[in-house]
Amino acid sequence: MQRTQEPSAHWPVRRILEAILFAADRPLTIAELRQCFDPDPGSDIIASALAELQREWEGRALSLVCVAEGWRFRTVAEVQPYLARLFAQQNRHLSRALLETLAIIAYQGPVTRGEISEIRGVELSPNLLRQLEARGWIEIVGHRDGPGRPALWAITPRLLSDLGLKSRDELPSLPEVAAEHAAKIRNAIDP
Amino acid sequence: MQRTQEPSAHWPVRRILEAILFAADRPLTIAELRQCFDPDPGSDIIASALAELQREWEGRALSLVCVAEGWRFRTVAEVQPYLARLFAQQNRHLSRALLETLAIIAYQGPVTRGEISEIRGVELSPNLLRQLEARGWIEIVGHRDGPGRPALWAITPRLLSDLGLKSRDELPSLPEVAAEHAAKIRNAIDP
Amino acid sequence: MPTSAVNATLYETHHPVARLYGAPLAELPEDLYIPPQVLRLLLEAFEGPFDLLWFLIRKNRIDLRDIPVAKLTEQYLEYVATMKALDLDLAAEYLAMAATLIALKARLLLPRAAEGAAGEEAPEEDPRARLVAQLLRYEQYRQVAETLDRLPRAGRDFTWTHPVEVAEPIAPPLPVPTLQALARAWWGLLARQDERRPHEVVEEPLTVTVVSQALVETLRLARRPLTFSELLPPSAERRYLVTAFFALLELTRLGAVDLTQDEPLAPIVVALTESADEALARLALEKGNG
Repeated sequence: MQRTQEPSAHWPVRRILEAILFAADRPLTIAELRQCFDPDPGSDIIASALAELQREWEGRALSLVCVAEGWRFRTVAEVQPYLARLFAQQNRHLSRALLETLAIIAYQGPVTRGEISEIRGVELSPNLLRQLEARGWIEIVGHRDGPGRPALWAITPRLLSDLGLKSRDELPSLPEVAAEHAAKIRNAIDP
Repeated sequence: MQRTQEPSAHWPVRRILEAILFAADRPLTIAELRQCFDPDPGSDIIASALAELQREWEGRALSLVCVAEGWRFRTVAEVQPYLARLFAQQNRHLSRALLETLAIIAYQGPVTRGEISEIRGVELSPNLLRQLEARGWIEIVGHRDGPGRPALWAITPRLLSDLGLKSRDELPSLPEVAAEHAAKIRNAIDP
Repeated sequence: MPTSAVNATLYETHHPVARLYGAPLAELPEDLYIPPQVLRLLLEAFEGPFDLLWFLIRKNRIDLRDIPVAKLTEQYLEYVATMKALDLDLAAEYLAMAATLIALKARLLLPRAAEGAAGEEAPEEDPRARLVAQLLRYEQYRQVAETLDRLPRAGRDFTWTHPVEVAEPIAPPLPVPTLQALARAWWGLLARQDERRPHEVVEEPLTVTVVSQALVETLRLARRPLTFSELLPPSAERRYLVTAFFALLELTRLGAVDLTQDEPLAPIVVALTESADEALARLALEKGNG
């Protein structure tokens, strides 16, 4: 970290909070936001900066809201039609990251996000789990004991029914994959 | 989608673009942004609204940038220490093996694993290519004819975006080592 | 005494070979005792023979003209000996480079007249030219890799904003994957685990028994003998190939398949025998069911 310069001098606290909230992958509490600063400015400064920021964003297409888990930005209802058209454009196919994550949860679940990252060898974006959750394919079924008590993810009956399966036991095991491999070779041989 | 009211009346285009860009999970091109509107406002309107938005955000802790994959908001460098205090940042340091491999793929690609090994003088671990692939920085773009039909690797627009670049042309140029050192090495190994 | 030779020369350079507690090791005082673990760290930091050679060339940069190939070779061999003494997992490439350097050195001991007498020798035969070209090309990428590392990078120097919450959730229109695609993703992950460090992931599905069944099935569906490479496509995952290779040996041993080769180096042809099913049943009994 070569850049040690603290921008507090250049920016009011709310500008930094704004950047932190947009960069974060989850809502943040005042306690968490305090942790970002050194020295700790205290709750009052953070709370009043959040209130100013909230006023600043009033009447725009995004608003700063305080939900049970903390503070986050959210789009306002009126931009919904634009976003629906945005989401309709993407995800024509499942990305490899999505497919692998789903496969890990299906075959190895319940698993934590950390375990999925470890199996895939890369840090898993929480957004990816959110997408699968929003699709109704995975859910939190408990928490692993230990530091942070990470959530345990498992597949839902909805995924099984979307795949046309009655139970997890019907997930294909290797011989079927091998059979598919066999079919590919057969196709290559007799065109 | 019960709300059909289009907010264009309430908000200038740049306000809606701002919400779309903050809600998207990837950079968006002007073409993708156009498709969020109905009727299509055309490229010029979008491009000039983006330029206004970019100016509006200037000097703040977030900035709107246009990189290889499209338009996206990012934090400015000075915010990084604040984020580092709250979020564990993994893999911030890239190994030399990884960087050298990436450099060879960027400047020499598409290349095979064997060709990378030859340039580096050591056998390249397939796991290293998978790490780069898992980050979305490289991809297989074809296969070299010949025994085993080895995969050809190339860099992705995602890599360029993550380096803040718009295109391959913006990559730093390959240094001219030859002229400077050829004679020296020749002398070193041939008295 | 290769170790002390390394100690004495290592810190003359400003090229930081490794970092200890964030400080470049090359800047440590010369007389500092180097614990073997640190030396190990240092030597492990070389990215291969080219990197080590460049280190030596750069280290002796005061007057490159004074360094004969003999000296470079000796220093290189000292480092390689130290790596061996420290029981480092020495890549074969280091030894190959040692052999190349020794060959170069030996060549220099031969009378030069021989070269002159031949008049115009084919210049492409010169191994020195090849080594120089390889070293230069490697150095180019080593340097540009450093430059790339200095570019501001997402995740280290800045952060992309994370998608904000959408007022009313819009279910992303993710298409339902096929069962095969899902199973193949899992299979690929298992194969990948194998190449990485040991992991607790259960890997039992890919056994010789299971793969033997798949091979027999493939041959049966093909309705004709297949060549080795048709049966084991080189593009398949390495773990599968290795298992399939053993499976093929087992199948041959049990008489389920016949392997034939018309002449040396011709494709090996794999044909199913009549007793394939019987052999498979025996294999399942012997190995237990996969």
